[in-house]
Amino acid sequence: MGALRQEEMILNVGPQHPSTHGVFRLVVTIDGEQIVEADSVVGYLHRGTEKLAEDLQYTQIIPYTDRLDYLASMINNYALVHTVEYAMDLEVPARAEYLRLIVMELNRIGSHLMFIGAYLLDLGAMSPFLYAFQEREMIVQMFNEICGARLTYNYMRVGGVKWDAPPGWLDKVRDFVPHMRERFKMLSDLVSGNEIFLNRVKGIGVITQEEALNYSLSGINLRSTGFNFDLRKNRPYNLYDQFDFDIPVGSNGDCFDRYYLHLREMEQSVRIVEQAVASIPDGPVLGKVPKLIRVPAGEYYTSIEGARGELGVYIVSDGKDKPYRMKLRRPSFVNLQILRKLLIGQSMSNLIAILGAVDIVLGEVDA
Amino acid sequence: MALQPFLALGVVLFGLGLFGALTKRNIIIVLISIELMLNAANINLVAFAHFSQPAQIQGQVYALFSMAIAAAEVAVGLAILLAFFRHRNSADMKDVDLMKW
Amino acid sequence: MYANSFLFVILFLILGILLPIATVMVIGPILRPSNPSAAKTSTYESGLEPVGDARARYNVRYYLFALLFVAFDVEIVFLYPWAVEYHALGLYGFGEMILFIALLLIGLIYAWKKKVLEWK
Amino acid sequence: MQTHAWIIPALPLLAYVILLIFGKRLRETVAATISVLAILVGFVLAVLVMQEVATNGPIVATTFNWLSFGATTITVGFSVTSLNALMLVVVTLVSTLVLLFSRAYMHKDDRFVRFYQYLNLFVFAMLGLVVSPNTLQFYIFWELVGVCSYLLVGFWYYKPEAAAAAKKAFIVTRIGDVGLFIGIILLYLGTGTFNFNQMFQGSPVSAGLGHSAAALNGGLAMPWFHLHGLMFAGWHPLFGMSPYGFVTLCAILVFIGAVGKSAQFPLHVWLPDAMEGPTPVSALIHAATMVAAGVYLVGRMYPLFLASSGASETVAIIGGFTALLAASIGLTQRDIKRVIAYSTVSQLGYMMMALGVGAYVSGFFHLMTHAFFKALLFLAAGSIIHAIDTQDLFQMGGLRKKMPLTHITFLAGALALSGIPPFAGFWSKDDILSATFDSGHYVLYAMGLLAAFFTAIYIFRVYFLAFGGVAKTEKHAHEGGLAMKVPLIVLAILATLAGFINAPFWPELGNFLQDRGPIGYDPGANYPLMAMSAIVGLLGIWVAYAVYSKEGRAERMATRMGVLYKLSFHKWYVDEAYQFSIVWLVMKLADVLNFIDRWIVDGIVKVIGEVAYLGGVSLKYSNTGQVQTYGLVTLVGLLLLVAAAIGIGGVL
Amino acid sequence: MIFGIPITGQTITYFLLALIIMISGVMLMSLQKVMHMAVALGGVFLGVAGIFILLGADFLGMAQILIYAGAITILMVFALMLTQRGDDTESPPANGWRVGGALVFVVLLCAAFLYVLRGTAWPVTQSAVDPYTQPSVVLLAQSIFHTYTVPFELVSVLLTVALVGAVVIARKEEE
Amino acid sequence: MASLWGWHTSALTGISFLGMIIGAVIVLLLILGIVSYLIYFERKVIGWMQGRIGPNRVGPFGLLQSVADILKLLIKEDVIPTNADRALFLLAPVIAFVPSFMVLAVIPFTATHYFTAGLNVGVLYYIALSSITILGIVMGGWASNNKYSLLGGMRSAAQMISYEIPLGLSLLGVIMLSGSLNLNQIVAAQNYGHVWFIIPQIIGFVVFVISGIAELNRTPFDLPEAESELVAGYFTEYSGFRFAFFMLAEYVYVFAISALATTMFLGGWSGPFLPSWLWFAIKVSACIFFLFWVRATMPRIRGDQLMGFAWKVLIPVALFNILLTGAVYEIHL
Repeated sequence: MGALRQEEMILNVGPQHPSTHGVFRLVVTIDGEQIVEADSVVGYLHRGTEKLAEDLQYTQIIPYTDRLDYLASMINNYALVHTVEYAMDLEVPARAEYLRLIVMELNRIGSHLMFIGAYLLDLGAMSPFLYAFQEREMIVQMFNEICGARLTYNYMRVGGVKWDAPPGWLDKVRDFVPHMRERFKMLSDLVSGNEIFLNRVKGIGVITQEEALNYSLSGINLRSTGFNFDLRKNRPYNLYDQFDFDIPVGSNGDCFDRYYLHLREMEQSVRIVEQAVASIPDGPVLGKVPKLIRVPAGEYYTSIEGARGELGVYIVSDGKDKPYRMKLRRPSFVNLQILRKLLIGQSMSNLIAILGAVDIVLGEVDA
Repeated sequence: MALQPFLALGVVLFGLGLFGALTKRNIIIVLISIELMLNAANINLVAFAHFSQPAQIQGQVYALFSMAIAAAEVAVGLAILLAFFRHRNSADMKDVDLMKW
Repeated sequence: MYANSFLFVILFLILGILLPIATVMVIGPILRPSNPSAAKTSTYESGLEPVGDARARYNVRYYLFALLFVAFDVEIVFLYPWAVEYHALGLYGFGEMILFIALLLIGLIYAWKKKVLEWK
Repeated sequence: MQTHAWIIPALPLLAYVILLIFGKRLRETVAATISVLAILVGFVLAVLVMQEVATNGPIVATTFNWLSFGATTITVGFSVTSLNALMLVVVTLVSTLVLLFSRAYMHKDDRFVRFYQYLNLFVFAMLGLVVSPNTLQFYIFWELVGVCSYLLVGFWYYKPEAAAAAKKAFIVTRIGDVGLFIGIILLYLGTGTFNFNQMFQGSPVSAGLGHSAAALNGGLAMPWFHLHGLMFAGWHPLFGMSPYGFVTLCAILVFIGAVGKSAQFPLHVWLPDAMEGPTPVSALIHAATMVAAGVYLVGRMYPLFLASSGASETVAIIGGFTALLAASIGLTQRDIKRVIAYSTVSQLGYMMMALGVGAYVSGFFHLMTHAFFKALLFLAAGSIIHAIDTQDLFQMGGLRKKMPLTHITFLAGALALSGIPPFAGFWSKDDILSATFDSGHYVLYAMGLLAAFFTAIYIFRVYFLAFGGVAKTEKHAHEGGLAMKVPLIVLAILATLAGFINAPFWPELGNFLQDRGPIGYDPGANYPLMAMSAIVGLLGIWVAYAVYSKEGRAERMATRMGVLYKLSFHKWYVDEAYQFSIVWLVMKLADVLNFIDRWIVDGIVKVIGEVAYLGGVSLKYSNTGQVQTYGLVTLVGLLLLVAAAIGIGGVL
Repeated sequence: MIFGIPITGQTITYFLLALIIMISGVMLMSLQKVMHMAVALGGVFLGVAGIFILLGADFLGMAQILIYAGAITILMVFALMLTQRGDDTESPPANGWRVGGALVFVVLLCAAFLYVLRGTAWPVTQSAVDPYTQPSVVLLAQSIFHTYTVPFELVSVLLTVALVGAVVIARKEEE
Repeated sequence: MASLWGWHTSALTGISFLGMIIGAVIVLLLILGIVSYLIYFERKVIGWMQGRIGPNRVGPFGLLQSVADILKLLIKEDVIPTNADRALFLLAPVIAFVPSFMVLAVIPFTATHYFTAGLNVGVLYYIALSSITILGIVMGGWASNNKYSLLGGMRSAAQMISYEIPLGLSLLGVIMLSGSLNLNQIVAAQNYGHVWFIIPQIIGFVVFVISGIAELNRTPFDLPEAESELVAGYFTEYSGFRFAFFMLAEYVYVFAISALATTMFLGGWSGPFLPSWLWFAIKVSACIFFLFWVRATMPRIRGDQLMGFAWKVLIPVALFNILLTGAVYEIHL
């Protein structure tokens, strides 16, 4: 008679699969269309950033951070320089802080736009992806003007930023704000009310607040459960305490909330940018920093609100110009851990909705 | 054309189906074979309908009903097979030797 | 001639079969290279060696939908002549069909209640 | 309206189906309302049908083909004749009232809904029987009526008497049914048809029965009879009998069926026992449905009886004898329902007698009036039983004050039954007696008159025992609810007034039933005879008053009568006679057969069985359960058959 | 005229269809993989549909395609997928004598039928291609909905019962 | 020329048989051209809707893009996976394609039915033939021996069989109104009645459109090919021209279902002033454009919702439509 066959089937989703946004491998065991086990395998994009950093001077590490969350490189840059500045207790010029804030929030918008586009694409809608890309293109173009790169910016430096904004750049940003507001409305009209979309995301992949905390989620994944936690407010850095903005929170912790928070958060970012552009002072963009940066011996950790959650940098220094050990808290990696819990018992089509909404970037996961 | 060739075709198809029903191991194939036999009968019905003088539609009507019955038969037959398979983990005629399982 | 219509249909059938044969089997081999390798001809599974056989047993749900389909297909076959002749059948035919549909709907509702229509 | 007459039987069927589907989930009121409404609507339709028949005449039967074999096509359908129309009205009217009455009578019975199911089915069967256009369909409904009576009589099956009575009713009527069935088959062989229409086509009286409009015009085109010469169309010597003999045979066989159903001597024994059923059932069986079916059968087949004087004489004599016999038994029974039951037997005897002497109209007139007053009497009796919970006459008494409505209505029924002018029974019974006298059956007339005298005595015996005197039980008697009262009142009115529909000075019913020409005798008004029967009735009442209004006189009377009393009280020992003759014989025969069956037949069978068993044991091991192997063996068998068929050159 | 058979479009079509049916049928009986058999089954059904059309029953032919080639084949395939094991080839027969016996007897039976077929005097008709004055759909409808009302309703009863029964049987495990 | 197209009215002769062949070949060539430019059209339309340009490199306005694509597919290596069931793998695209082409035989393209087989069972012919494609798809999925393919094939089949029922039922109203299954006569009935059946049969039309899109496996019902889940569904393992035939079948169906919608609901080739074929082309283009438009707009519906939608919503609605049509017909006449 032969061995009894299970009705279950093991299916590799990834590493080469259209919906994993990179080289992420998910080994799912399905019974019919129902997932009974989901095992995520990471590391296909591992470059050993943390190890490499031990042999690099601090300024040299900055380009490597670009490649973590490659959708929000500015924020990654800032996380590193912020820790170093904190360790060295450096004063950063005001204009530099303003510029940093503007590019970070713009980058957040770009990243979220990318999320919305890609998420909708996962769910089978083509057009929102391309619409989202139009604005993202504008942002990328502005970054290109300010730092000469479209993806890996390498813009920030310990003690400031590399270049001042070119002439007219700030006006562009100023003009961008009302334009962006208009587009929010359009995106909202196009997607948020679509019955098919709502059916696919409402009530799917629900995370409870308790689970979120137990899994130490952060960012939108945490806030979607109704837990108001945002480092920009809770542990202000940069100039965030000087601006007026809200932290939108969800209530159901489902995929729709996560989608919707991305949209709402962009609106807040636009608000911050608007205020920052209006009040940006003149002055130098790089403070007085020694040529060779040496962090005093000791352990330092700071974290900021990245595009996907709490992005922390932990530096152990022995006082040399290179970190003795550097550790990155990558929000995508942490957030990913709840995936198995969310997936089990779901259907294959929900897999995509859930995986997409957890919003990971493989560069950050694998580091 | 005459009636006989069609009837002959029916006989051959019936024979094929009968052979399959008697020898095949897989229950599904046995069901398929029974379908062949039903089809053979349908050919005859339609052929008679066509060649009777004057042409009668009744043969076609019967063939249509026979199709409906075949559909019901297959549906239930396969359902029974599934139940059988679930209990015995086999779809082999050889294992169908009890009235109850 | 009515029978000629079917001949026309048969022509379509022949052309429909000829086209793939002509392109894939005649023109194709002339134009395209053929150097298969183990890597090329391996089964795609997101870049990995497949785990287990693809031809696993499937959920019974597929079968149940096919079952419903067969029943309703037969219904369609009976509905079409009815619709064609409806203008002549009148109220009697209407009643007949209501009964017919109602009975099948019972089956559908049964399946509905039994949650056959839920695709988990 | 006539073309929609099929709706009338369909309605109770519909009610039956509804009750069947919803069963116990229905509340009592709902079930009763559905049933009563269904039949009430049927009654309204029946009245419309009757009115239309009265104005336009009946239609030809509407039939659909059911089965075809050979040249014969069996049809189903319905037909409306004036007789049918009358029956429809009577049946639906009485049934409506009885069903309404049952609402109160059966209240809180565990199987209330079931009871209504049966009632509906019963009414359906009866109505279906009435509208049947052919003998076969008639027979089907006839049997259905029998089944329903079985179910209803045995409704309280946990009472052993009820179960026995149900069985008895079923088996005794079955004896008659066998006769009827043979008769139907013989008639089919003789005439080649089951249809009433065609069967009596060309019969001089068929037109009057509304069998066929064509027959009226075509006259003797396809004569079944040659005038009175009795020739079958397409007759071929059958059983070596003369046509007259054949017709007589058929008529007698048909009559046997009627005897069974209508409880005529000697098959009358089931009816009084059927009292074990709930009283509304008794009312229904006695008044409108089951027993009337026998009379209706004779009426429907009337050309047959007219064609054979021998058969009609038989009918008349059996009827007359039954009337007298049953009346005499009724004199002494202690059970109120039993008295009324014997009264029914007796009155049915009258009807049969009327039909036998050729008084077609009188017979059905009496059927109608009897339906009303008999239903009334039963329902009144039911009311009494419902109130004081006993059926024994000698336990009753003094109910006049306690149940005034029941008293009044019962009195109306009793007067009608006794034939006191101007109550309904007077006109119809007098009609019958006159017809008997006029047709020269003087002995029968005398028996009828004597029976009428007895009738008055026994019914007023009941009246005085129940309503007169003082109460003998502690029970607090009281009137039933509205559902009980309404039927009583309606029926009382009918029992009082219905007779005028065929009074000598206003023979509406006669005209209606004979709208296609006269059938049999229709005696004119014979005032001396009318006076005679009225006097006899009054005399009977006086006797009853004299004997039963005072305590003790009855016992003295009984002892004085001696043997006669015993005979009457023991129902002329008919049951016992059956017990000692037929039953004994059958038992002995059964013993013999039992022996043969057990030792000879069974012995052979057992030997064969053993052989087969041993064969089976030895073959068991070839049964692997492999269906395909079986299929292959079957195929071989088929092949052999086909080869054999080819060998003998085809099987068709 | 070949072998006494006139060569007309009809006869050619007949022979082609008969060929398709027989080849598919024989393949059905001889193929190893069950799924291949399902495809061969489709071939038989389509061929029979062609025969129907040749016999002037075009509606029936379409119904044959829809119900048999479309629905029932799919149902079979689904059932195969539900019960398959491994590559799912048809196992060799359980006992050889049965196959041989079946072959012999089936051939004999067919021979007997064909013998009867030859020996019977069938009504000789040279029917036109269009035997019906109206489209066969209309004739069918008139026949079904007037004469065969009760069988027609029974079809729906049958389907409902089959549906319910099959659902009950097939779903048992999930409760 | 009359005798060339004489096969409709008279017995077959050599010349009319030639006409028949010419007609069929014309339809084939036409359909190949149409499908090529359908894809181009789709890319352009969706491009415009998404603020892109669409293909514009090969030839003027990118018009030769499809030609380039076809050539590319033609010269691509024919890869047959080792684990695949070779026979069925080769057969499946043919099984899927042939019916898609055959259904066109009954579509009345013009007022003169040169290219149309006026079958008396035309509508049923369409439905019956198109159901065979399902078999091809399942076979393709099964033969590939790939999990995505098999899952896609099964899903595809389940979806197509589910939506075939409402598709068939939605056409019943039209058949009741026209009293014929012959597509020519259905067009004639709309001409004669001066009303397109979309007006009395609006419910049927809506059901038809929805189930038609589902039958096509197009957005928002494109689950079987949901690239985010199942990569490419049942034709994951297919490449080169075998893949092309699956694609071809799909796009021929896009054309065919639009043609069917035009014929059944939009008055077919009828219309004033312009030649009939042009009217037909215009209406079909409008239908096709609508399909593209939907694709550019909608996200994908989920599997359970999809199946439930067919059985719980569309079929009851379609049945209701039949009863409504019947009742209105009874009252009206």
